Amino acid sequence: MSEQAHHTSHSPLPYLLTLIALLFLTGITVGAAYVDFGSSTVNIIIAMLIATFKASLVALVFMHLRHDKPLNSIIFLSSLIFLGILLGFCMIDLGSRERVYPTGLRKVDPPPTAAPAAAPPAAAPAAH
Amino acid sequence: MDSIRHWMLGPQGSAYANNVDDLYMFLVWLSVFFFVLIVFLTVYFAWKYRRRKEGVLTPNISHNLALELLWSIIPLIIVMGIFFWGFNDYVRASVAPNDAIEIHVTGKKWLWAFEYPDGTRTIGNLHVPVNRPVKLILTSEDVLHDFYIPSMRQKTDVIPGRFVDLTFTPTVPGKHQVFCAEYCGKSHSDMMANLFVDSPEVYEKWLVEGDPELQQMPPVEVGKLVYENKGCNSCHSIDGSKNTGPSFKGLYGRMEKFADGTTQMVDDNYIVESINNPQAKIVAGYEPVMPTFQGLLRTPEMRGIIAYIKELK
Amino acid sequence: MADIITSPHISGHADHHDVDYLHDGKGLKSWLTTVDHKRIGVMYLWSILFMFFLGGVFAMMIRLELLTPKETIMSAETYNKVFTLHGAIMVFLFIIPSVPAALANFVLPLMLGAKDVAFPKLNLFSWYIYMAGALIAIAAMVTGGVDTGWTFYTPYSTTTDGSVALMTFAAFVLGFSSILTGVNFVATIHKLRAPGMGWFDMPLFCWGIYATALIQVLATPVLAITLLLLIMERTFGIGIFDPKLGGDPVLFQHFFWFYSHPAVYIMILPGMAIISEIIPTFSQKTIFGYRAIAFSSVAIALVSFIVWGHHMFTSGQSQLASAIFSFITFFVAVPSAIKTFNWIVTMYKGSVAFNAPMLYALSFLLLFGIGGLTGIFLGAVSVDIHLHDTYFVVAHFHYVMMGSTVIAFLGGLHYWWPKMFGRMYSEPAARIACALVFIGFNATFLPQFVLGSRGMPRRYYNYLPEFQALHQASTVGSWILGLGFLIMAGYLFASLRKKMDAPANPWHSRTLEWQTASPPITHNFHEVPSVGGGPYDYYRPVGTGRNA
Amino acid sequence: MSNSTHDVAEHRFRQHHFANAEQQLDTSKIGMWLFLATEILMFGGLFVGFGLMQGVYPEAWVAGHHHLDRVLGAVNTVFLLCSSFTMVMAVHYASTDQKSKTVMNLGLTLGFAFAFLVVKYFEYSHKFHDGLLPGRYFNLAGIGGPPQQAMFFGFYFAMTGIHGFHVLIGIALIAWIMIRANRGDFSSAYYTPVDLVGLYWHLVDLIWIYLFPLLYLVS
Ligand code: HEA
Ligand code: HEA
Ligand code: HEC
Ligand code: CUA
Ligand SMILES: [Cu+2]
Repeated sequence: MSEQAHHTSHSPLPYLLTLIALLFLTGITVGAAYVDFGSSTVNIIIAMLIATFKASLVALVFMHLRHDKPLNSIIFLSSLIFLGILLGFCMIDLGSRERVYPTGLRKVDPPPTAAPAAAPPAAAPAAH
Repeated sequence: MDSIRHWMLGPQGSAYANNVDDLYMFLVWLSVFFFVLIVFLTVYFAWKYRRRKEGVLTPNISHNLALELLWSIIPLIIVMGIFFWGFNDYVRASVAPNDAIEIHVTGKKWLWAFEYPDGTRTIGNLHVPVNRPVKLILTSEDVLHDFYIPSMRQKTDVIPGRFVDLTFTPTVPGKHQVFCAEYCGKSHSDMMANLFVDSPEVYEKWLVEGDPELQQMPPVEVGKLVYENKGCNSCHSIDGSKNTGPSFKGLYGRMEKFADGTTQMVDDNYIVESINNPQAKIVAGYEPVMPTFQGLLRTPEMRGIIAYIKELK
Repeated sequence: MADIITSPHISGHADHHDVDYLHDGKGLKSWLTTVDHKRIGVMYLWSILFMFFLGGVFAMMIRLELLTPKETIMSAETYNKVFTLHGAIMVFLFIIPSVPAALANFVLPLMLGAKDVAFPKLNLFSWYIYMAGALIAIAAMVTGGVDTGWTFYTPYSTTTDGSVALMTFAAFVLGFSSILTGVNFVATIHKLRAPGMGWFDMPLFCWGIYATALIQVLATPVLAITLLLLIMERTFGIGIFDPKLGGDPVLFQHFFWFYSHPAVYIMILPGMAIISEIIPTFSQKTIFGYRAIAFSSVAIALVSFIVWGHHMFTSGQSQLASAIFSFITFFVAVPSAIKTFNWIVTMYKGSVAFNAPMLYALSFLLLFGIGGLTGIFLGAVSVDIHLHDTYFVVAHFHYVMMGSTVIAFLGGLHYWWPKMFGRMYSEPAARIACALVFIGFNATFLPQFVLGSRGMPRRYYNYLPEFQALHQASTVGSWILGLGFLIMAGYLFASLRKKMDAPANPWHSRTLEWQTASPPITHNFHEVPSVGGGPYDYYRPVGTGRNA
Repeated sequence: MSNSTHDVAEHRFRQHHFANAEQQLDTSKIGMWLFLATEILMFGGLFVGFGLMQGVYPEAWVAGHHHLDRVLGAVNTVFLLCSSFTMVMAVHYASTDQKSKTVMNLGLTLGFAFAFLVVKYFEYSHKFHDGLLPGRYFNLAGIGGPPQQAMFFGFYFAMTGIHGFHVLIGIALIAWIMIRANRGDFSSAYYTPVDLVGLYWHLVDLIWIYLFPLLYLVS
């Protein structure tokens, strides 16, 4: 039997439930943004967790991944994995630079002596 | 063996350079080994089993696990060894000892400026004492550059808005070449500098007095050195051709027209002003890009460059 | 798969296109509106050959300029534009589409026993996008040129004059063409294999292209967004990569190499894929270690995503990151070693013929050996600190791109030329050209390893007199190389005009593309082939398949 | 699903290089998902840049997001979620031969999409008015706070701009299949285009699900 015929077998009710869940979760996200969970990192993590839950609902139900051939889910997930690689390795670099160079990306302290030779003073730190 | 090594890698300037060369030469011989192996096997098989008759059937040799493991595992072990060797040297070379001399380096299109702990500044020439670790603290004023001392086997990108460091312990006195190794535009290939490794006494003396030869030289010669070493040559030609800045040829004594329409005769004072405060008068047809050299030319050097420009008729 | 053992006429309606694809429809319009993968492949082929020629002309200008220090034939500004265009054309317009879009487009569906790729219209569309990208790139060349280097490093690229935004946009557009090709091939390989052809019954070429397509799909979008950000940086100055505004130029390099390192395997994997076809055919022998070669293609593709930082050891990335990237870099050596030795051993007890394609394959083995082993030098951090941005790197990547991929491409071109155009070229001329290219190539780039080790930085218009002798050797080498290509162009064009019809299977290959006419009919096969047996069953007589 | 409609669809829409309709459908789906993967990676690059820079300049990010209107953002989220629902309903009705309901749901989807764009239009014009433009056009003097807000708004316009562009493309696609549905092109035997456009549209929604908290709700 062809895949096309697959959807005929179930009713649209799950779609409606999913919509309700999504709207509900949106409400929670907005609400959570007004609550202080201690640090902004925690807030971001919570918001991202909810967003991921919502995204999974959309992917599994609306985009039919739960009934589809597994290959399609693999393709979808692999795009996320490779994004994770990009993010992860960039974070390794940005996160460990300062230990090596005390004057990392974030703080540019002027050198102990005056600004280097012939430099219009404070060329770089100006932006900070 | 040593002559091959010297021919391939050029002069060494530090003990660390020797370490790097050890690994490099190990890799060369490793590569020679594998290359010869590949060539031998390829040529041998290709020739031994060359086609003698059309349409023959060949044996079905589809795979051999032992062999395949052999040529996976041996390279794996070798490359892991190479990784640790290379990484170990790298880490050791990037930790600066506490007694290192700290010299600030600024790269900009297209010259290198140095500032020593006592406030001395130079352009294009870096002096360091022999056998003392040196820690350069580098930054850039415009785009990426890269401070590269081949004889020390060291280089680092120089990044605007950030300070990076580069450590080496020179052991070989004399002049060493410095290149800019990160592409930075038109005069990228002229953005060089000299590294002078002096004995400690000469270094101390140099900090106070400047180059001793300068004192005995005729001013025109001094001027020529200034022209070549302080970076003037990256923007000013001496043959009359137009570059980033006006040519020095025929400059002295001419009536110069400025962007604001005024004019002035080029004399000693005007040259001094152009060098110390270049933005004061912009020559018509040029961009106001010349950096100030205020405090960078000692009096004999200033006298020299004026004499040199005078000479260039 | 050599054996077409069953021939059920699956297709619902009989097709009457028994004419060969070259004559099925006449005139320019029939080409520009075709959805036949073979015709699209041929259109790609002429396009990329033209771009190779253009990039080659720029290369000859580079070499001529470097004959002497200071000015030889052009000014510094011109030189900087010339090497940028050389790099950008060779990478984005030639080598990335070369094997996949031109050769694989033609032979992949044939090898799979399919009538076409999965999405024929998309295939044509991707050619149009390619042409659009090429036109934009040419527009950028004539409206001011670009002098950033092919790597577009910020903040130089955001501050220099010239048509950087336009060139970046061209690369962006070309990226989409590459993505669409990749999408098409992945879908084709998954769904359009002939009945009976399992994954391990595919020719290895298909595995190589499959691995390539994965990278095209997964890496190229990141390049696209990076280039878009660069364009925005230039037009709006948003400052993500500009330290003056608080941005981080090193981040640009991360984003750039996240694509561009895997991209070098977009270049080499199809080259390796061709070698995996040529060697068994001309040795008339089963490939040694089919699965190992197949899996190592995929392994190289996956590992290639996590080594990009080896281009950035001196960039100011953290030491920790450098350590990790260096470590992972070395793992690519293992699958490469597996392939190299498996190819060599394939010849063992074979019946080796030295036709032009095989000569290219043998050259590949040697040149890839050198190119790959010098990659190991660069992977070792301490040595790379010395060699980074010197001519050693230039020599390394020419050995792998020109010496390996282009050589493999030429091997493939000669291998499939009779299939594509139904004509034989002059074999003696081909051997002479191959020899000239091999000698000229080595003469051009071997001296550059020494130049680089001695400290000669790349992208240098002017150089110290002590480097001149080696530079001159290199320039003279490039003339030999150019001569080889001129001869090649000569006999290939001549073969099209002269009537020397090729047989259907001149090399006695067992893969499916050779089991149909040369040139193939529009729908590739009269009957959908059904397959039983491996692609390289040279140990049994033709027509005695496993299931026969 | 009668055999005859099946055969008709098979005859009309199967391309010659596929053996049967199922193979064609599977292939189209794989192709679409691969394309969606590239979209995710492209947007993902922006997200990664955004996140890394947020790590470097947290204050600027917080300051910048104060100039965004949470309510409008939330309303737009609701619009997109609802449009996803009507889209999936359209696919459902297409797969059960209910032509008029298919067309109606596609129409609703279009309506939500337009509503989204209208809200975006008001947001954008408000931003322009306040000088919250990206990069060098950013009017820091009028706003105050960390200068890297210029970068925040650079990201804001890049992300919402590219997303908005996808909404526009989505509208065109939905309109196109609406016309085709109305013409009676689809049946339970063949509705692949509806299915694929649906997938695309859900992805647009999915990306917004992340954009909304990231841009509007940083704290
Ligand atoms: C086709 C393209 C291609 C390929 C296949 C490769 C293959 C490899 N490359 Fe290369 N590379 C480039 C194209 C390519 N490269 C380009 C274009 C650049 C420069 C870009 C620019 O800056 O403009 C570059 C630059 C580059 C650098 C950065 C240099 C620098 O700028 O400082 C590094 C560093 O690690 C590197 C490493 C490698 C390695 C380890 C491999 C490996 O994959 C090689 C593996 C192969 C082998 C090892 C040989 C076969 C194996 C054996 C014979 C077995 C025995 C081997 C051992 C025991 C070791 N390459
Ligand atoms: C596929 C990639 C590729 C290829 C094939 C080549 C091929 C060549 N390259 Fe280049 N090169 C690059 C990619 C490539 N290059 C890149 C990415 C850079 C870095 C750019 C940068 O720094 O930004 C670079 C940089 C580069 C430099 C360094 C410049 C510098 O740093 O200052 C040099 C110098 O020698 C050089 C030389 C050559 C030469 C002599 C060839 C020769 O092999 C060319 C030979 C080809 C021909 C002579 C064409 C002849 C064709 C015909 C006659 C038509 C044929 C027709 C038919 C077959 C039908 N290249
Ligand atoms: C970065 C490029 C650059 C460097 C390095 C540079 N100059 Fe200049 N120079 C210029 C430009 C551009 C002008 C013309 C515009 C102006 O008057 O400022 C100029 C003008 C001058 C003039 C006035 C010339 C005239 O025609 O009136 C003098 C004198 C001069 N420079 C001397 C020097 C000396 C001495 C040095 C080195 C110690 C030097 N410059 C280094 C770019 C440079
Ligand atoms: Cu400075 Cu190159
Ligand atoms: Cu790489």
